[in-house]
Amino acid sequence: MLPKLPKENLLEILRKMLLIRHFEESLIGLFDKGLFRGHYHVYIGQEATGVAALSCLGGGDYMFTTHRNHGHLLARGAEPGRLLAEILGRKDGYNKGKGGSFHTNISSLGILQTSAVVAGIIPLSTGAAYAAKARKAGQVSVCLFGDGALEEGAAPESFNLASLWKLPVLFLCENNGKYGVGRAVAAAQSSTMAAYPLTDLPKAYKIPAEQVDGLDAGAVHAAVSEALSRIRRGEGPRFIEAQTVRWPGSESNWPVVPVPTEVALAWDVGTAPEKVRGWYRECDPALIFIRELVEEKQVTREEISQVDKNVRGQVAQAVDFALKSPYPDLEEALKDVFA
Amino acid sequence: MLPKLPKENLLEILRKMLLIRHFEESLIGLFDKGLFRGHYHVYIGQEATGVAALSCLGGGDYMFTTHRNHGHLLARGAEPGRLLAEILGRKDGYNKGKGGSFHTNISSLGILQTSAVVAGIIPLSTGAAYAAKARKAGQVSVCLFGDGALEEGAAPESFNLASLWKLPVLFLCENNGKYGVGRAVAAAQSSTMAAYPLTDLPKAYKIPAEQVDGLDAGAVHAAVSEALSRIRRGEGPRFIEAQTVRWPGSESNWPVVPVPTEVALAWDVGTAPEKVRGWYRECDPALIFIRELVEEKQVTREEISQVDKNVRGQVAQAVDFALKSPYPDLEEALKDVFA
Amino acid sequence: MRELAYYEAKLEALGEILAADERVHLFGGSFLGLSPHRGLFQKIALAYPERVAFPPISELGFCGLAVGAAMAGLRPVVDLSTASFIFEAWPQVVNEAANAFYMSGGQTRAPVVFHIFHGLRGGGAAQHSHSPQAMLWNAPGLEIALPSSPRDVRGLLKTAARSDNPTIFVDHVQLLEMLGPVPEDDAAIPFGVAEVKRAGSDVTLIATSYLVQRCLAVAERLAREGIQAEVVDPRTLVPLDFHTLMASVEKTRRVVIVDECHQSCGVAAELATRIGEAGFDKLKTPIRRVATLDVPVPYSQRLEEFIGPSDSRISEAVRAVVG
Amino acid sequence: MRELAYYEAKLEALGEILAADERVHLFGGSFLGLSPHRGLFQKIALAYPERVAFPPISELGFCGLAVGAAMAGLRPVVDLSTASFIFEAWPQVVNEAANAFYMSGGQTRAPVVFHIFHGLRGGGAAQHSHSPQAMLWNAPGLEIALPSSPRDVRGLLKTAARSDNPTIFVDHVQLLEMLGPVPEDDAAIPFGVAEVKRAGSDVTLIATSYLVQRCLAVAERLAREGIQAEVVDPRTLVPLDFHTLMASVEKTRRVVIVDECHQSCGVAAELATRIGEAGFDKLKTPIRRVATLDVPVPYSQRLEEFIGPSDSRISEAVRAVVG
Ligand SMILES: Cc1ncc(C[n+]2csc(CCOP(=O)(O)OP(=O)(O)O)c2C)c(N)n1
Ligand SMILES: Cc1ncc(C[n+]2csc(CCOP(=O)(O)OP(=O)(O)O)c2C)c(N)n1
Ligand SMILES: [Mg+2]
Ligand SMILES: [Mg+2]
Repeated sequence: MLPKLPKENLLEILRKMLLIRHFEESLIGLFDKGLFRGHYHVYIGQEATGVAALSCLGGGDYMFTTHRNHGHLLARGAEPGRLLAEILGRKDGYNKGKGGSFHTNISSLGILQTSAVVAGIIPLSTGAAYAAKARKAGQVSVCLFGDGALEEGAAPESFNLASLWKLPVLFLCENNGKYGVGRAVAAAQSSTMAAYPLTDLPKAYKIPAEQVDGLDAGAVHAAVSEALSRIRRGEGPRFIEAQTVRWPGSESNWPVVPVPTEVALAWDVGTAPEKVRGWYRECDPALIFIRELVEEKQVTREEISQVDKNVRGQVAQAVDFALKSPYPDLEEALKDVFA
Repeated sequence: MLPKLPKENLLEILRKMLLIRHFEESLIGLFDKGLFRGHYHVYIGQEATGVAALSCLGGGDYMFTTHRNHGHLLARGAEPGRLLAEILGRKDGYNKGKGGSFHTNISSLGILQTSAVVAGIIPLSTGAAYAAKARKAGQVSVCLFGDGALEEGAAPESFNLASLWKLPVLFLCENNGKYGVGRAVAAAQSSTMAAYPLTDLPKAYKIPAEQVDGLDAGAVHAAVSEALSRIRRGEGPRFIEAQTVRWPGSESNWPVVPVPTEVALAWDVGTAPEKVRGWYRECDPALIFIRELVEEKQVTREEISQVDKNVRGQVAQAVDFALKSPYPDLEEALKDVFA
Repeated sequence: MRELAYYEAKLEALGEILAADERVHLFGGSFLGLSPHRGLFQKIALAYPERVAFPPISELGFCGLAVGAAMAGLRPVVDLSTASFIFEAWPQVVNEAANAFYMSGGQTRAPVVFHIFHGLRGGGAAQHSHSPQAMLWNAPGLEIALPSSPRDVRGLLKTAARSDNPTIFVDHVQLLEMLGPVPEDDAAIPFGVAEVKRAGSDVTLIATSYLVQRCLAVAERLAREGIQAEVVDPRTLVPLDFHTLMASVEKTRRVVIVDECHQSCGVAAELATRIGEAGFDKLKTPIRRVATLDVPVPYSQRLEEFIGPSDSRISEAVRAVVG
Repeated sequence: MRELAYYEAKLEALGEILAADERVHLFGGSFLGLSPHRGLFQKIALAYPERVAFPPISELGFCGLAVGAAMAGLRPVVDLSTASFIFEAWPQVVNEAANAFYMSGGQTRAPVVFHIFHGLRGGGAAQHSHSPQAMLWNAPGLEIALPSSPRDVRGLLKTAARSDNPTIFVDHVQLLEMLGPVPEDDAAIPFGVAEVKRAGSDVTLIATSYLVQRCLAVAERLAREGIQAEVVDPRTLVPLDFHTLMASVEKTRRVVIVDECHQSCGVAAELATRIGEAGFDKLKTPIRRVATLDVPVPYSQRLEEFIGPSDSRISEAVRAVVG
């Protein structure tokens, strides 16, 4: 379903979903060309969750994210050029090239730490919520993490603290494990949890918890905006599990684009290889959103193409910006150890 | 209620409960005389739980315990003299004086590690259960810990592993927090848990969990023997919360004996200071057990006095043994770093 | 100057930092350990009920919470009581707090203080007697302060609370009863300023925390043998005032480093290496370390004393380098 | 002798230890990291389905589980993949496994192996590039092995699996593709036996793990300048074959220690201190350290190389001590 929002907001959600998609697809191309190193994780397939959820935040709210952060940062308003420069280890990156894909953060957007240690941000996010509560300024802390993070003891410890102290924090768990590619030999889940449904764990700590279809921007928007307003009213922490279906491009350890995304795929996935066609037809959140926009006559196909074109232009500019950015000076390595 | 056991077993339970009680009371006296140093924790008030629960174990089973271990060790069959020698840092201690009160362990009794790190043994006990399962020898691993241990992430991580892998482990949580003395200013719980009742946490991981009155040897015996037989049948882990009432002698950080235990207190607590009389009348598991034995005509008052006398003699001998044991040679400090 | 007990000076500093800056919040209440005076902390807890919190036994969770609160603008001071418990919070201390400023390219500050009681406390045995400052020094991004007197605990705690960086505040229960002069004024002690606690010309004794007091006592005894030891206390390891250390080394040309960490890769190893590099031509004898022997800490008193940096081991080492 | 790739030798050893002792169980499957050959591990997993387990992302829980299983008679080998993740398990490694034998007075053995990939892996950034071996050396009770060649990884892994003590097996992803001779026979390499990997008379280069290979490469280049470096690989830090190290030092009288730990309180600090103590009269120049600079590891390639113990920093240090 579509979020209950005016057209301009819907267009903004569309824009951000496509921005993330094209950004990530371009990024994969840059990696394949050897333009950056290391392991990295893309957000394709989860765009509806991140974009709809983060559209509910206010300017002063905090947000914490993980190794799979690019989509969250773009949704929150990161400039794609500076984000890309960071991932390529360039001077103009948000963190001067010192953070990289794992750690890009942007404190001016309330993004205080991006940790690639699984569950590392869960305690941190409760701390930002503690500070928010202490200052009584009505801020909320939103913690976006994967289903795997619930396996770390840091998660239940933090749920306990957040619940006891009624902290204004939203735990937004993105479960991309459905039919996904597992870490275990032949396992079907990215997580390995006896506490299933995952919402059972926060519920044990008396944190209200619900599941939502993470492919459905409207459902995510409704759940998150309701949760945030309750949190802001002082009701304490909440937990939402957004379920998405793992993008087939993440089947290997390094992502591969099965079909470059075209908005036309929303109506015809004929060009996609048969093996992955089902995902594009049924599970691609961007294409689902596009179909809904058109079917509910909110937006025309032409408008969508226009947005897509603009976004592609923006991504091309970002790539250009990032590639032109120099590598940091060597002295930079010795700075910022201490404030 | 009394455990459904023949008289000789009931007498053995009585004997061990009194042994623990007199041992601990003597120990407090030795500390007050400056005969050993450091922080220490006594088991008074929890005797029914430890003795009844551990009477259900078989010879090859594993047991893990914490900073509050004396009662468990004695219940499992430790020689009081060697245990006391350990606590006094003497050569004849079970661990040559290197472990002390926090760490006494006795591998010949299946007691592999006694950890004073809160929750430290919870992962260890799942490991012994893993080994038992791998060897298919029908052994069970029993993990005895306090309610506070559930606040550590090690607990839920271990519950997950035990549940996923169906490990033969019994998690026996001794909740001595009821009306207890807290760590927090004016708090009434030794634990600080939003997951309440505590059984909610293991249940989230699909571990069958129940609460039992830890002052009631019969109830503990019934619950533990049922749990162990199901675990031995391969049904996977189980969790029992035994609830006891904190002994008033633990109100300060170092224990103080309000009234030296006499079996006659079972019928008349008149000698106890008024402030603590209620505990001795209603919450003292040893006195409760004695009353039940007599009321159900299993044992006479005379027989009880005889057991008590024997136990006192045993404790006096243990004190004698421990005090006569020399301190370890200095070279001992350099041994046992590596096997 | 007025004379205060160490625990009084520390408590005063806690009160002062809470009064001076409302961003300061305390987590945990064992700043006085298990000492008989521990009840005095309650005064502070009652004076600032909204700024003193008692967390559950979840070191990883509440240390991480404090780091996050620091990132969001507070100045939390977290009590972990026994230093060994900081191991439970290791990922948050070493891999979140320490890296935050650097990996954000200078954006995210994490001005949190972790308070720990390190070392041989008398019967702590293997699991409660750690001195993790060496391990922590191996994690760049953490400041490390170790007071050794009533004046220093007050002065360093104030600076820790004002620092913009994550700081490990390494205390020792054996110091709590010590008496000493404490100024009335602010008297914050800047980080990175070592102090010569006793002047001497024959040998430089470098120590931190409680061992400074042991070294001072040993130095007095050695003076009666005609050996004048200079006792230098770095007070903070990060930042390190290497200059003052070397000035003493250049004067005495003989060095004993006394340290409660386990010996291998301990604080003494780092100091010895740096002095060995800079003082190669100046040293008359090899640098000696007196550290905790490389065995887990035994419970029994004699054994614990035997493996620790005892007075007798310190004086033997001094005699060996001087003799 | 046959030639194998490092990853092949390692995989062979895993198969051999599983075949030789049914008490060996593996936890985790990233023994080949993210290398293109990682799929080969599946063969082993399929051959021993009951003895290869894939735990959830609960390092504290599953490392503790492995320690407990070891106490109860198994010989678990736990893969933590990136070394930084051992921080999550710190309390179980440093405060349970390391202390078990000692605090039980010699009763409880914990023959567990923890496998980690340490160091600068290229783009790992601040949170995934740790070399925790120095911190671990500061916790008595742990053995620490660091292979640097196909032969060593096979030989040391076998010894680790046979050891009665908790052992940290410190590997490096940059070694996985290396080729080298590997004997056909058992060829377990005893702990505590250093190897002179290259003979030389002008300077002793001490290194472990991947940096042994870097030092060998640098030594070849220096040879063209007329400098003959002796490259000594301790292979295990605990136990340490100090004798072989000192024999080389006494011959060359000049030492450079190359180490991927952060510099302060790193492995190089401990080795330098011990050599400084024992070799005071023998050294002609100060001992030089080439370690990772004391900053969190930056992501960007040039910066990462700049702060690491690069070939150029190694050769500069050698020239400085020789020149
Ligand atoms: C403490 C820790 N252990 C292991 C890893 C390695 N690791 C990186 S991503 C990942 C899987 C995380 O799964 P999930 O949280 O569901 O996130 P997803 O990648 O599915 O978005 C793992 C195990 C890590 N980064 N940190
Ligand atoms: C990791 C860790 N944190 C803190 C402590 C200090 N400590 C010792 S006992 C204790 C309370 C434990 O409560 P509980 O588990 O309920 O056991 P009880 O003493 O009530 O039997 C605490 C916090 C510790 N030993 N280990
Ligand atoms: Mg996932
Ligand atoms: Mg309790």
